Amino acid sequence: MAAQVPTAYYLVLAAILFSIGVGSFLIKRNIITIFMSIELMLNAVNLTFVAFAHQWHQISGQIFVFFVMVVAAAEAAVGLAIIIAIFRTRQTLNVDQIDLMKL
Amino acid sequence: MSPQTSMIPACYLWLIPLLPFVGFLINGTLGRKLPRAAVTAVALFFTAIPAGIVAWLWSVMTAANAPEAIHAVSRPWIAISGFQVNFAFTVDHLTLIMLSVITGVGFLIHLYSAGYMAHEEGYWRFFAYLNLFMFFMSVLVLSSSFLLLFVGWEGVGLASYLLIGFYFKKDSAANAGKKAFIVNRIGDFGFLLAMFLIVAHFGNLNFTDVFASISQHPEWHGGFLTAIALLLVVGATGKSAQIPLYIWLPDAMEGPTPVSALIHAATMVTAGIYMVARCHTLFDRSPYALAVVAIIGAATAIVAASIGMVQHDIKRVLAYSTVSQLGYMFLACGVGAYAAGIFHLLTHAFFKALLFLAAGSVIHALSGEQDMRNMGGLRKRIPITFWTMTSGVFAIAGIWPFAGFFSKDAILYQTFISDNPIGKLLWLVGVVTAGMTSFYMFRLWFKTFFGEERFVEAQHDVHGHDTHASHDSHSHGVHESPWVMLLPLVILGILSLVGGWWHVAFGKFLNPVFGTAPEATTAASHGLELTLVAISLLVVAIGFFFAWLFYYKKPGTAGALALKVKPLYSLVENKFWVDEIYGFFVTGLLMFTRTVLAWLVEAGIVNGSGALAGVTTRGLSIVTRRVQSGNIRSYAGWLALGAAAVLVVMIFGRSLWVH
Amino acid sequence: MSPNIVALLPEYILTIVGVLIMLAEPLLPPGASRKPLGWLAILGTLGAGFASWYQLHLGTITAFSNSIQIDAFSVFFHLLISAIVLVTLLISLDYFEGNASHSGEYFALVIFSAVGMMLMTCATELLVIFVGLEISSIATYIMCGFRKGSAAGSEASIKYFLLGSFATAFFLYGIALAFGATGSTSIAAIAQGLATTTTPRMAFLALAMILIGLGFKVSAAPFHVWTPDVYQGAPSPVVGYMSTAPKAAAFAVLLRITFSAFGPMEHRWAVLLWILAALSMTVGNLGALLQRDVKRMLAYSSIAHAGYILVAFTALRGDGIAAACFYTASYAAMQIGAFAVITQVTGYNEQIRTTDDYTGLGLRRPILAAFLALFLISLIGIPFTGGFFGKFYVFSAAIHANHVWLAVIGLLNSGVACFYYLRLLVALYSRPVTETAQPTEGRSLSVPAGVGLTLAAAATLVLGILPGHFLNLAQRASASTQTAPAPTAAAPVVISQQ
Amino acid sequence: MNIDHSILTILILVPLAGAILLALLPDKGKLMQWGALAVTLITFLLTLHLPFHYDYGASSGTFQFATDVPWIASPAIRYHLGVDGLSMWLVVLTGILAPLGVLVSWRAIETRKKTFYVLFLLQQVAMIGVFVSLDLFLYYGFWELSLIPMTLLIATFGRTENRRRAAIKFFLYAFIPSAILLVGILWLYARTGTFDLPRLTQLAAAHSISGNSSALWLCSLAFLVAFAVKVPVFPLHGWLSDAVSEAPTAAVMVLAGKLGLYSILRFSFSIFPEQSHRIAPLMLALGAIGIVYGALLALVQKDLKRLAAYATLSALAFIILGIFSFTISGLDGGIFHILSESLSGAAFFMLLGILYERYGTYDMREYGGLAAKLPWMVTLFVITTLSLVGLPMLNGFVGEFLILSGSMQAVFAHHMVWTVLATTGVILSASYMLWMIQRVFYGDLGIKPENIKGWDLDAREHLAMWPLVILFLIMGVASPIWLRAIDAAGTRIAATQSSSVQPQAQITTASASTEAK
Amino acid sequence: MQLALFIIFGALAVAGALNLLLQRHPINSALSLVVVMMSLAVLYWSLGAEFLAAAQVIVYSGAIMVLFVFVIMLLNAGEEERTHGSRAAYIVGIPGAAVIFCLLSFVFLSEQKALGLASLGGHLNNGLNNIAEISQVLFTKQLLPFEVTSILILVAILGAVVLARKEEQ
Repeated sequence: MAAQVPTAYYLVLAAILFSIGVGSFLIKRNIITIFMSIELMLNAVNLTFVAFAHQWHQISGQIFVFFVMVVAAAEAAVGLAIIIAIFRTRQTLNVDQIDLMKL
Repeated sequence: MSPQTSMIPACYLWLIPLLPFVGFLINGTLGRKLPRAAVTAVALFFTAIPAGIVAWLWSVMTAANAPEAIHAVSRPWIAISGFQVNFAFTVDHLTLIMLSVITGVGFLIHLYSAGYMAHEEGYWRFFAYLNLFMFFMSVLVLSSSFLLLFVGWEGVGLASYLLIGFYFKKDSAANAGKKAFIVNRIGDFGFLLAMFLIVAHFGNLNFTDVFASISQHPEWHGGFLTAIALLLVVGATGKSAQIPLYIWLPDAMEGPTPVSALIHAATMVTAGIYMVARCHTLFDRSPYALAVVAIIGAATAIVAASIGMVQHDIKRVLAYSTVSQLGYMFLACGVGAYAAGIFHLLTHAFFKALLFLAAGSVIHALSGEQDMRNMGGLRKRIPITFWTMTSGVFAIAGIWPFAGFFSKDAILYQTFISDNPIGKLLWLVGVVTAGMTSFYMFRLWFKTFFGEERFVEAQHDVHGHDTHASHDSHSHGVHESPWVMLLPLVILGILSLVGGWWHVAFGKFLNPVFGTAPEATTAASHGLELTLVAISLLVVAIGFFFAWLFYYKKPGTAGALALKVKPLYSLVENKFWVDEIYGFFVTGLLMFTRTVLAWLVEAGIVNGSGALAGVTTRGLSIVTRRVQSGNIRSYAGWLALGAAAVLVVMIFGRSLWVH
Repeated sequence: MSPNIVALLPEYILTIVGVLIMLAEPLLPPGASRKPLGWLAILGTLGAGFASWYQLHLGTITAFSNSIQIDAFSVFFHLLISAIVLVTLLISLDYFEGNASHSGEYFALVIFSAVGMMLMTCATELLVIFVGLEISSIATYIMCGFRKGSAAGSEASIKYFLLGSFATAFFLYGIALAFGATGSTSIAAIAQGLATTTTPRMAFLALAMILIGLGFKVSAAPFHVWTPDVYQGAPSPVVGYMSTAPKAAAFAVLLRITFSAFGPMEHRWAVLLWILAALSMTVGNLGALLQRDVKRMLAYSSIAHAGYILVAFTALRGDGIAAACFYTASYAAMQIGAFAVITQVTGYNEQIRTTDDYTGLGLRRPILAAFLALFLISLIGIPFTGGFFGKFYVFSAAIHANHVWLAVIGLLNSGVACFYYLRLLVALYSRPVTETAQPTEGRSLSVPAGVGLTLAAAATLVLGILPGHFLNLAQRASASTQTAPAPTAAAPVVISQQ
Repeated sequence: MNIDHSILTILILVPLAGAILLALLPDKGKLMQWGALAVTLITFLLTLHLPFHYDYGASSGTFQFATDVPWIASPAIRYHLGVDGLSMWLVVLTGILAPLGVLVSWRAIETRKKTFYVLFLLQQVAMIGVFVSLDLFLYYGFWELSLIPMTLLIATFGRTENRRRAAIKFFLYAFIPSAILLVGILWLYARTGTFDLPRLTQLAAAHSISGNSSALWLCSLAFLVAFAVKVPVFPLHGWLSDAVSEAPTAAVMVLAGKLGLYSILRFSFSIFPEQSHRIAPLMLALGAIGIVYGALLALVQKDLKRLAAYATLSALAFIILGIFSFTISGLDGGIFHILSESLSGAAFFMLLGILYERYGTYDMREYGGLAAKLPWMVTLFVITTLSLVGLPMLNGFVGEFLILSGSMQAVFAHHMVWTVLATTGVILSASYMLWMIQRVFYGDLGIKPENIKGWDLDAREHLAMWPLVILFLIMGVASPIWLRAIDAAGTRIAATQSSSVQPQAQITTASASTEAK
Repeated sequence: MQLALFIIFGALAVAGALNLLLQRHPINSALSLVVVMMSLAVLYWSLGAEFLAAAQVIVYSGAIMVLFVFVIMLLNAGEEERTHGSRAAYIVGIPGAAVIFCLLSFVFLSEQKALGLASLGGHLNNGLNNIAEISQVLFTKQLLPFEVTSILILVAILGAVVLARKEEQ
């Protein structure tokens, strides 16, 4: 077999992706993109799961990922519906302009 | 107490104060509805009976193998573990004298008032108050404990407050009443502290117990006894209008004249002297306190007399003379001549009451005129008043054989021979005062009854103090008073003539109370006494001469003289500006502190602290709300930060653990 | 019956009812009232309630290969949640009348979200918890946006959705790490795995991440930021619901995870929760202090109350769980009650917002005002109301664990809190400032709403006057969560002389 | 069962039932007034059961009419009621003030009568509860409960626009310290596992509450501060003048004093003997200062209500001075003075309220010369003020005298200074009271009396006032009726306190004891 | 081999993520997200999760991303304008994210030893292939979640219907 990779690396990679997800949630203005960054974070988590599943030789980790995908799909459906609804009322997708309620 | 003492009279003691109180209740509640006659009847009846009881007590007490004192004790008034005060009365010879003054003179003045106040609105109120006064005054002298004495003490203050402020519509009257009460309260402040000290040291307030335990400990000298004594003196100066608290008495003349006669001449103001005499056991242990008493007395006597010399208001002259006479009594107590002091108290009650009533009669005749400059030549217009007044004037001036002569003389003599280091000086002061007294009294006499008539015939009613409500009977010129007013005058006139004649017996009579100390000395040096008498009589004569010169022989000289020594004169005329000085210091200081408190402490600290807390919270709250910018990304930012913080605490948080 | 059926009886009932509603919805003519569906939902809730009551007497059951555990604890929360749902349905029966055409779905969503929450409370398998959490969350996301006409509604919905899924990602990451640290996702297994884990730090991370995710759900500072906006924008009955039921469920999960799964690591997370509690109480009250908008004010106050509940976590296991359970229940009672009143006062087009609008309510609508007054008094924590006993138990538990200063902070906070509650309370009973500013008010109190209010009020009072019986339930719940031989929670506070 | 065991419960329940009943009845006509009057009168008559069946011979420290049943198993909260010499008369006092309050509000409260009387009755429930409950928790319950009705009364029926602020101020001032008090209570429970006062007292006597003295010290402070604010004691009185000047007469009659002072006597003293004794010198000082301070501020007030507020502050400071002297005389006097001050203060506020009903202002500058118009009014006014300034033969004097002489016997440093300072209060109180009387009743007619025709007291008002006046007299001349029971309580406290007496104490106490007969 | 895959596709994933971050037009971001997912699929495969790799491609990039793109088209969202609504996001958020990352990687690397190595394909408990194993567990041990998911999806549908439907006024 070729050179093996420490599981930790996968985890770090996941961490990187997760943090980038957080970062882009903070930086992006477009609601849809923000939503995408959430998906990115979920994917990072999935990678973590898979890595651990591999390490523990436990299938349940992969099962979890499977469920996460389902949930993500459901969230996507609802989320995008909500986004459409807000676009109807506000005619904008820029989060900076969605701050009616404050203080 | 032994059964023999608690025989029949004991239960009658209660009636002496309670009957006037009943009178007060009746007149106070129903009075407004009752006809004047009924009011008068009630008032007189409920003061006559006690007088009768007192007379009968005399017979009991002076009888052979009579008890030294009659005690009456009733249920406790205040009772807690380790301290108890009963309603308890005691009558000994001292009390007996006081009682007779109060009930006797009191009754006469009631009688007088029936005529004098006849046309006042609030007639019922007047008599209700008067009865209330009788109640408290008799409690004062009857009580057998400091606390009960204090009850009367405060009560008479209240009565005088109410009576001085009788014409409450007049601000001057209301002010005078207030002033009297508050100044008296200053005195009570001392009295209270004295009582607290007594309780703290004796655990008891009964005269008998306290004085007994003092005599049990001959080693006690000065120390806390002095403290107690001095505090009592403070109380006495308040009630008996001595320096420095005499200022209220002249203003008290705002009240109706009978009130001035009863309360501010005969009875209430002598309470201080009575109290000092009552506590002689205590004072004898504290020479220092006694000296203070003597000095205060002498000073008051001369100061008041000097002010009295230049007053124009007839009642004020009498007021200052009262203060001055009270000074005599204080002096007497101060030199340990309690008997003499009490004797002077008695005679003074007679002639000063007489003088006030006569003055009242004059004022009554002149429809409320009080300024002597607008009087004169009344001799023929109101003869009876004149003659009685004359007797009073002679008495107070101390002319033989009038009552005043004997009592004042006794005081001066006792002062002279007292072992007080400055006894001689005090005596001198006393003598000079005697001269002044005779001067201003005769001044009054001449200005009022002699010379040309300076008053205006009152065709329409003149508004003065006592004639607040116009009464028709007055709208026809100067006239003699009705008999109800004259009768007391006559009786008192006679009394102030003969009242002094039993001075020898008097000392003995009080021996059971004061012990026999003074007697020996009097017996010893009779010659000295005579010389002193001669001196004082001479001084009196001088006083009379000047009065005659200034106000009868060639009037106006007084004015000229006054102009010569303008500053001195104005100083005296303005009563040494004492009121102003007090006003400045006391009131000013009070005003200052309370304003400072109101602004600095109340607004600043008390409310400020609360406000500060409020403001701080508000600020924090505003900061908190700043986070809620409403922007999703900011929220996410806070979430991220929070998450980071949580992670940090979780990984490195061990050191934070504070279990 | 097989445990698989008994164990999930309430969930089954609710699910069936929910599906029925979904099916019936399209059959009803568009204009017709959807009330019948509401009544159906209410029936279902009652059924679920009775089912869980029945479960109470079965002792501990496990089902679905140990991914479900029915014990007093989960039953406690089942009952609580079904009660909340019941009140919610009662007060929102006619909320949408003549306004929104699709109240049918609303009822279905309430029911389904309840299913999700119930699953959360009885799950011992993180996967089930996660799915349940998602069900309830997604349902609430939608319900927030139910007043589609209003910009505020949709904004609340998007905010809640985005931040919610953001937090979910953290929660998920936590689970992943827990799995990584212990090789399992079931609570019991995690508890064992932690004992032997070779990667303790990762376990800490896992717990931290889970706390973040759940902290968001219970809106504990510093994860509270979403709360005011969402509560302000969402429809009142929904707020009443989402500020109680999901919190209760989340707290249940939090209790299970902290005390059961990560029990061995208490020394680690207790301090963290100490801080979170203090922070939440303070932030919540300070935020509400100057708040004029009533719903927003109550939102802040709910943050503070989350803080009070978190105080219980710092206490010893026995006291802590019981106290937390009790407080959650009493909080639910008064909070949903308050929002029930608000629903009735403001109606669908929530014109009445600020304290000034509520001024003089005592004159215009005395009954509603009286109810609101009661709930406010309970929120302040005046004795003989549930709020007081809740605080009392929580803080006595904390003090028993020697967290005196936390108690001081908390009670000072309740002092600050009474300021804004009181301002509203006083406003209710004082004359209106200006008669002009009287916007249109909601319809008069309907019977079902009245019943709902009465239930909430009764609960508040009973919890305040005779808490004994209910407290026993809470203590049974707390006792039933004991896995490892831990100090029994029979007596919340044991006498310790020192 | 024997009524003695249920009387206290009944006392709590009757007003409560009354409140509920009134809440259900329609608010029309004079129904509310009559209803409230009936309820309060019944309550009052029931309270009279206590003094008549009280066992005066019972050993001090035992509680009578006791009820003691478990309420909540864990935490061990018991429904434990009982009274002793300290609280019995306070209950009766609460009983008698209530009907008077109703009478005086008869016409004053025109709108929203129902709200008013319901809250009023609830207030009474809370106060009676405070006085009779012996379980710390139960006590705390009533203590907090007493805040709400009062706050609402002030906020709803306050006089000016300032009412809301005053109400909230009052509430915060009272609530925040009692939050800390709760911490203290819980801490005690965590240490001892009981809320039962007698039990705690025993533990305290045995020094077995907690070894941690500093914690105990803090706990005692938590108690004391909470109570002191409620009293209020001198620097903590920020809420008083606002609340008093806003609150309606019936409420202000029971606003200050009783609850806090009772709590100090009952709880601080019996649970924290040493600590209370250690802090006593400070409290003595605060008391004395408070007397003078209140009096001086009363002198500057233009508003009658505010004057009354500061007068109250001063009077309450007297009581603080007395009870913290830890002498029998001081304690008895203090307790007695609680009663008499409440009565006199109540009468004073009632008269002010009656005056306000007629002329619609509390501003002294607008009054004057009323004595001629309202003779009865002025009579009652003078009597009341005299009882407030402590004229002998009226109720005020007994308390003041005992307090001051007690403070003179105290064994603390500088106590003499404070006594002297406090005694000046006698002068000051007289000055501001007489000043007020003159301002309002003497001199020429003021603005208001000229324009508005005020009528003298009517039958109802006479009915409300005279009982008090008569009571003043009885309390003034027959104080033993009350002191008999109070003395038992006072001596007990004094005994527990004298555990740690400084050496210099012996002189005075010894002499006092030996000379006493 | 393993290492090579990790390096290449890990880098690709990171690059994609960064691109998602940097691109201003939503479409580009979406496409770069697809890249991330694809590369993750490869990594899954390399970790022996064949099924997930497939699912990743089909469900995520196949379904979900298409949905995204569809919505983007529907709302024809253009370039996002760089508004400055939030300072907090930069001041507190970015540092927060950085701290999170640092902590995570610190922990992972510090516990690297305990975590062991990953080898290509991986070898699960019994010789069965990945899909069989998953399905087995899914329908026995994890039956409940699997069923509950249906409710989740039901809710999602409901929500989509409710929200997307126009309000008929």
